[in-house]
Amino acid sequence: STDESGSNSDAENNETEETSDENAEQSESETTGEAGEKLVIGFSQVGAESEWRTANTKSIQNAIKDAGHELKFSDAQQKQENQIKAIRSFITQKVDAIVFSPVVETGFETVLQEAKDAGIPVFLADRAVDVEDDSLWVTFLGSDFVEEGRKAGRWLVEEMSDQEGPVNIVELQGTVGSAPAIDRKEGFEEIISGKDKFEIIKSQTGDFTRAKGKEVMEAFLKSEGENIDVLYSHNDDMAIGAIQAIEEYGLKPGEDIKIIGVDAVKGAFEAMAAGKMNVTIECNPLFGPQLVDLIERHFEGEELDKRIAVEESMYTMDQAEELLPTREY
Amino acid sequence: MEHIVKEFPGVKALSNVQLSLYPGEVHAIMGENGAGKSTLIKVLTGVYSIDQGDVILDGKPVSITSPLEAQNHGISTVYQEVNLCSNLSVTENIFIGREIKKRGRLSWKQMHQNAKEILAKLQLEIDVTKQLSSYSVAIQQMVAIARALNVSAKILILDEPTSSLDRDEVNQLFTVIRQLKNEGMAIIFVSHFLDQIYEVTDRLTVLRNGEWIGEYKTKEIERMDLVSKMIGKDLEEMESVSSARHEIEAKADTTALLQADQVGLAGNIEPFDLEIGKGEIVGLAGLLGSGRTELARVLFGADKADQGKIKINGKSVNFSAPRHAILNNIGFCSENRKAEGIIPELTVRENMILAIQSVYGWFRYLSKSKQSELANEYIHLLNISPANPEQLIKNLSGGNQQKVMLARWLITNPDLLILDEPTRGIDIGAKTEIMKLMSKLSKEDTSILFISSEMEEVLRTCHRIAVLRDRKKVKEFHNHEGLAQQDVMKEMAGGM
Amino acid sequence: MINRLSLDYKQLPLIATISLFVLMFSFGSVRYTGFFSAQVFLNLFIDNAFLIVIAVGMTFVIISGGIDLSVGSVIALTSMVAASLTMSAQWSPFIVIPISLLIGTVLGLVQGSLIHFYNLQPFIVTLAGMFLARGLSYVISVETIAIDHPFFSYMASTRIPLPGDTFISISVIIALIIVAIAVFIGHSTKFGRTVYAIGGSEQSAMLMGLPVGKTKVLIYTFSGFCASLAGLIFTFYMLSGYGLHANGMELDTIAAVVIGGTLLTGGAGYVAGSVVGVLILGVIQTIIVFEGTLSSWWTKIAIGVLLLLFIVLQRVIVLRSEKKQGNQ
Amino acid sequence: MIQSIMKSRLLWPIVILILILLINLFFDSNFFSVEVRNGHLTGSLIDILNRGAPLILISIGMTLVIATKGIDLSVGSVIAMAGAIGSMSIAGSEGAGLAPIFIAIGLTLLICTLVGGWNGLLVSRIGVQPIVATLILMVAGRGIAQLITGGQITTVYYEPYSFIGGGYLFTLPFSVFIVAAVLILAVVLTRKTALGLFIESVGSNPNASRLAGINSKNIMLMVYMFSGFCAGVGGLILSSNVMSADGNNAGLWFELDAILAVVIGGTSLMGGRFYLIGTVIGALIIQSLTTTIYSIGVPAETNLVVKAVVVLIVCLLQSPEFRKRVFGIGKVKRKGEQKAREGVTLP
Ligand SMILES: Nc1ncnc2c1ncn2[C@@H]1O[C@H](COP(=O)(O)OP(=O)(O)OP(=O)(O)O)[C@@H](O)[C@H]1O
Ligand SMILES: Nc1ncnc2c1ncn2[C@@H]1O[C@H](COP(=O)(O)OP(=O)(O)OP(=O)(O)O)[C@@H](O)[C@H]1O
Ligand SMILES: [Mg+2]
Ligand SMILES: [Mg+2]
Repeated sequence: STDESGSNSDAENNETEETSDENAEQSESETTGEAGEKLVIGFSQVGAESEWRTANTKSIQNAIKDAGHELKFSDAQQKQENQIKAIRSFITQKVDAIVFSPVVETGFETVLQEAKDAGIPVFLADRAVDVEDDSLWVTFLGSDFVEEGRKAGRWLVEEMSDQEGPVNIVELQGTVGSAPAIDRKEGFEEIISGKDKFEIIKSQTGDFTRAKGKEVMEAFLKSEGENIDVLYSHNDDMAIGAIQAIEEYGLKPGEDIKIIGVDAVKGAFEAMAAGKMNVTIECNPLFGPQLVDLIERHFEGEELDKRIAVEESMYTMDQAEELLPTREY
Repeated sequence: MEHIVKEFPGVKALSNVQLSLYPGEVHAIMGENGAGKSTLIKVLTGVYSIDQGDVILDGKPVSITSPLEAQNHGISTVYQEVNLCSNLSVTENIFIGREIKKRGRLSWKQMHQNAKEILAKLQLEIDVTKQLSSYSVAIQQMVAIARALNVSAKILILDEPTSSLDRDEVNQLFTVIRQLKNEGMAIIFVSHFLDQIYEVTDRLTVLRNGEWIGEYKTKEIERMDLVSKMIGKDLEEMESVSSARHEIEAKADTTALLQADQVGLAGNIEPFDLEIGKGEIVGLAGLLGSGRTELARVLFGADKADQGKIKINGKSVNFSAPRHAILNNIGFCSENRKAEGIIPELTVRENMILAIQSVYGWFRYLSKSKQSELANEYIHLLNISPANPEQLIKNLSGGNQQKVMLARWLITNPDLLILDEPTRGIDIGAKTEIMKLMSKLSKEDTSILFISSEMEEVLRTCHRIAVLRDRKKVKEFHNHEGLAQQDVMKEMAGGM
Repeated sequence: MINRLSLDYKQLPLIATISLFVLMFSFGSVRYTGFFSAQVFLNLFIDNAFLIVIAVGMTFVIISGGIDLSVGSVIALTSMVAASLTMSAQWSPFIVIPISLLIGTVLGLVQGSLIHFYNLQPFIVTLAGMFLARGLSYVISVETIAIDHPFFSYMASTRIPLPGDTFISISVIIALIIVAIAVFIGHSTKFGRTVYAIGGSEQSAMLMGLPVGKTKVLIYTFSGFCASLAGLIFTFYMLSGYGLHANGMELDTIAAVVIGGTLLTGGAGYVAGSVVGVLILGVIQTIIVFEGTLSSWWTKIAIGVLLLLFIVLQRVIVLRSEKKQGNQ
Repeated sequence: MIQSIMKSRLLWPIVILILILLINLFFDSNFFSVEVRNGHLTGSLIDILNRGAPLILISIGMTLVIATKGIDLSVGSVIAMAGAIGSMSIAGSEGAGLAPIFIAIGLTLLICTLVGGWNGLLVSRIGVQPIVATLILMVAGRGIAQLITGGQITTVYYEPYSFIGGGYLFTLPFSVFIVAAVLILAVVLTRKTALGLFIESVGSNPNASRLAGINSKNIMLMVYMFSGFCAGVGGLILSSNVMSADGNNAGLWFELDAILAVVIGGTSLMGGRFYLIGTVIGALIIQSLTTTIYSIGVPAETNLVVKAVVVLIVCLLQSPEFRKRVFGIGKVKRKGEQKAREGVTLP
């Protein structure tokens, strides 16, 4: 299958030549191309560290292809240096637009500057970058992790309103230092910090994976046992792992321990449908079409706001049943 | 050095040993294998710490805690075994630690130049820029000596420097030693060759398994009672040694066991014919680097011959690896026991049974009891000390390690046994044992290909002698009464 | 004659590596438009300056028969310290930089001492070092700290123009200087040769009266220094400190060094080789980016395959010519 | 008796293991308590055994590889592959009898063993340095795993699969029996046959071993295959444990933990002598450390620091020099001596 991909990319190369040539003139005099013109879009993805990410990649890739643009995809294997290299080479390849989901918010100044100098518009997907000069990118389309944390918190407060405390919460953090982990923690704490009936009694990282989630939850149960009331997990996978741990421990997930997840992946819906999980805050990866639309609008010369949110909601146990078939990731 | 005591777990290597050394003398340390010679030297040069006793240098007591300090005290040492870095060039091995600098950077040109000169003193002309590993043990030993000579030291220590050298190299070494001696250097010399001892040394200290036996003027002590002092019993074996030669009655109509027909390996050994009869002992004579080892290795399949064919018992075989040779009942005891012989991490027992076990294959495992039985048998036969089969072999003395290597192959009782310098670093007692063993084996129809740098040994034991020169087999002698050493020597040197 | 031959023989892996690098680069050039340009080549240096620097330190460690797993984490720690001191503590770079450099150096010194004095296995000691360094950078902060300071920005964005409107960064210069120094140390200083000797046989080196202990400690100290220098370069490159920086980079480094023809068993290798090794990894990365169609998993597989191709080719070349060596 | 224990190299690992467990006791009074809950023996110790199973298995394989002076970095990826193969080959066979699971297991172990063999070939036949040879699969293996699962985390709904990692037999976790089986297999193969001897001799001096007629190439091939096999088993346990396959994260960084376990167990990375039981204890130490960190509520960001400190203490306690210097047992032996004793030969 390698040579196969080889051949078709050969085909593409010829096209690249033309497009990049045209584009060369373009970038001289910042004239944005007229609508429907075929663009070469470089897309640098973080990696494939989770189901969510894979779904996100698929969505963006398909959206770009379906819109008839040419895609140059590069996977950074979760390494920022790779991502920077990728963007650099997009620049040397003279693509028309660059889309990328930063591994971290920081450290892209230099390369973004290079992109700007080369007159290539940059679109941020899923994660923002913190850079003073916001002229370095066109717009940032993605979810707000802190907000997700808040949603989780609000749901809990709501849910527990009639119950008098104390409510003991255990938290499964994402990979230490990763943006979602930090923000979702922050948002959640922001909400519950006020109410003193809520207390986070244990918090440990589960690296966003089921296996770790399960292992850590086991340890929690060992030391805290029955008096855990709520599990707040930074993503659904860890929650699913934890659910298994809880069952093996002999408690009823969803009843004895309320379970909050983030992402709204298919697995979560299955769990909720089975009554083992209470709520999952959606973090929608399927914004490919929305993104492509933005890109095209940019090239039609439209001014875009710097921050565009993805439409997202929150799903609870009772909705799970009928939604389950519709979930595609 | 006074009242030196050194213990290792289990063994008391040195107990109350003393040694006094004066400028301008060559002092020999004598003793059987495992007597404690090397240990004494290692204690003196700070490799081992001293348990008791003290070292007095120029009247004041010194504590030497590392070979580095020893050098700074003007003690330059050649340890037993080649202890050089075979990944470095010859030059570096000679100069490392005391490099020649020019403007802050090492000047290789200069060093290569000097290296050549130093080696020339030992009449060795080799490409000094080559890796040491590309040279034979003998060469490596010469380089080690060259390194030791290169410093202006007060004391020069040589632990069995001649064990794998040929006559000529030894002579060269001795001329250098005498010269240094006259320059007032004090020299410690360890060797198992009595002739050499009597040739160069002025005084000698005798050790017997760790005990200090006595100190004598070389001229004043008779060979016989020197030996008996070393071994601790008068030995009539010596007679049998000197008479050994008469034992070889030319084997009548030996049927050929091995026939090599134009076997050769480009770059190593020119195509040669060689026939070894059942129970025949064939010796290989040649100067250093003449290709004896190569020839042996090719026969054994250690290096795959790139031409010619080998027949065993008439049917032709093709050895692409030692394993094949071994399965055809051939054994090969390498001259380089450190690199190609011992398995340091394993015990004496395991080292001994390794070959036989590999013949049996991994599935048919010798029972532990059987192993110990074999081990003890050969420990006894070759009187290996310490007589403990569970001792790690790396903790044995050089000679004892060599004996274990022999045992490894004897256990497989092969049809053809290739011995490359088997008597290297072995004491006289054991040597006679081995000589006897060889003739015994040959009586039992085991053939032997024997390589030794000691002409006498070869003449004494072999039925036939093949002479090699410049990696080429040049002549073959039948070892009858009339054959004189000189004839063979001539051929080796180039028949002038 | 023999002389030159034997030299060639020693440097064979190096030569094989270089020629294979050229091969790969030309492969990319014919396959992808825009690949064959001076800038693409220079980017290899710009994007891998830090890797080159650690590889240099690692080369000495490996030649001495050891290994240093801590380098990746030291980069993270250095970047973290540099970032927090500049941003939170508002210190001037001229204090921050020496301090940052000290971190790795000290860690290296400690590791070296542990290895030597208590003769522990390098692998484990440096593994602990790896955990420690990364752990400490989390302790400083789990969040990433963006650096916004004129000096750092200058170091990051300054382009040193070269003929043919190409450019390199300051970091590249630093890296090349380190390489030059290391080559000198390795080939023509006492220390350098002792490193090789220890790699050949530590016991012999000791019996030859070489300062084994001192050298070993120094080796790891040097590697530590290189690591934190690389950390600084990385910080210039990223303009941020982050606990997850350079995750798993120790393996990339070891790979680069070994690919460059250094024996992991010690005793043989060249600093120059390691540099080429880094470039090879860089080219592989670039080729994959230019391919531009590989999914995440195909990327991994492709990297593996290219590595394999390369290593096998290298072996073949070396074996071949070793045979020739024997025959001439 | 006491003497022999004092001398044994297992002493220090065991001591450390006990220390770590005692620390737990300090935080959780009934840490050592083991009771039967709905037919299962439960208790922290059982959990540690259960959780540690994969690591133990992989370390066993790693031990033999390291004994031959080699190293196997690919185990982590092989774990991922095993999980992927296992769960993909079983997907959609809900309700079907037990046949699918045996097919799945057989298939997985076969492939993993072959994968190990691939490493072995690179090392023994082509002569690639182990660390690079296995690095190739370390990188590509994960890719293959993700390729198999299509980058998804594929969930398995086929119940029997959960038995491998989650099942119980005679009130004990099934994984414990698996470990026991593999351990016994390894011990028998290496100690009741000559394999162990050959492995140690190849690791200690390859040249000499070759001249002694040992077929070192096949020995190497074998150990890498075995390592692959162990990783395969471990991978199955891990994936069955969470009833899913995660190509990207399963077994991440396992190789380092495994190597660590081996070395803590007393086997030297320079090859030669190896100690399987030591390895098992080493693995248990690491696992109990992890569990401890989780259960006594160490803040997530300091996990690594704690781990580093413990690892260091472990190594130091095992170093004779350190013990002598600190506890002053006997007089300090000098470096030179130490080296000479370890050095290749002793003239
Ligand atoms: N590191 C060690 N551990 C245990 N025993 C040792 C160690 N080194 C030497 N020995 C023992 O000390 C004794 C003396 O060894 P030494 O090497 O000094 O003998 P030697 O006189 O040099 O013999 P040879 O002539 O064979 O070289 C031997 O019995 C040997 O087994
Ligand atoms: N005088 C020399 N000049 C160059 N190389 C030499 C010389 N002597 C030996 N060598 C190297 O040593 C290697 C081994 O030589 P070899 O051991 O076969 O000769 P030998 O007759 O066995 O001598 P030795 O007495 O050392 O065993 C040869 O391959 C050669 O490269
Ligand atoms: Mg000796
Ligand atoms: Mg020879």
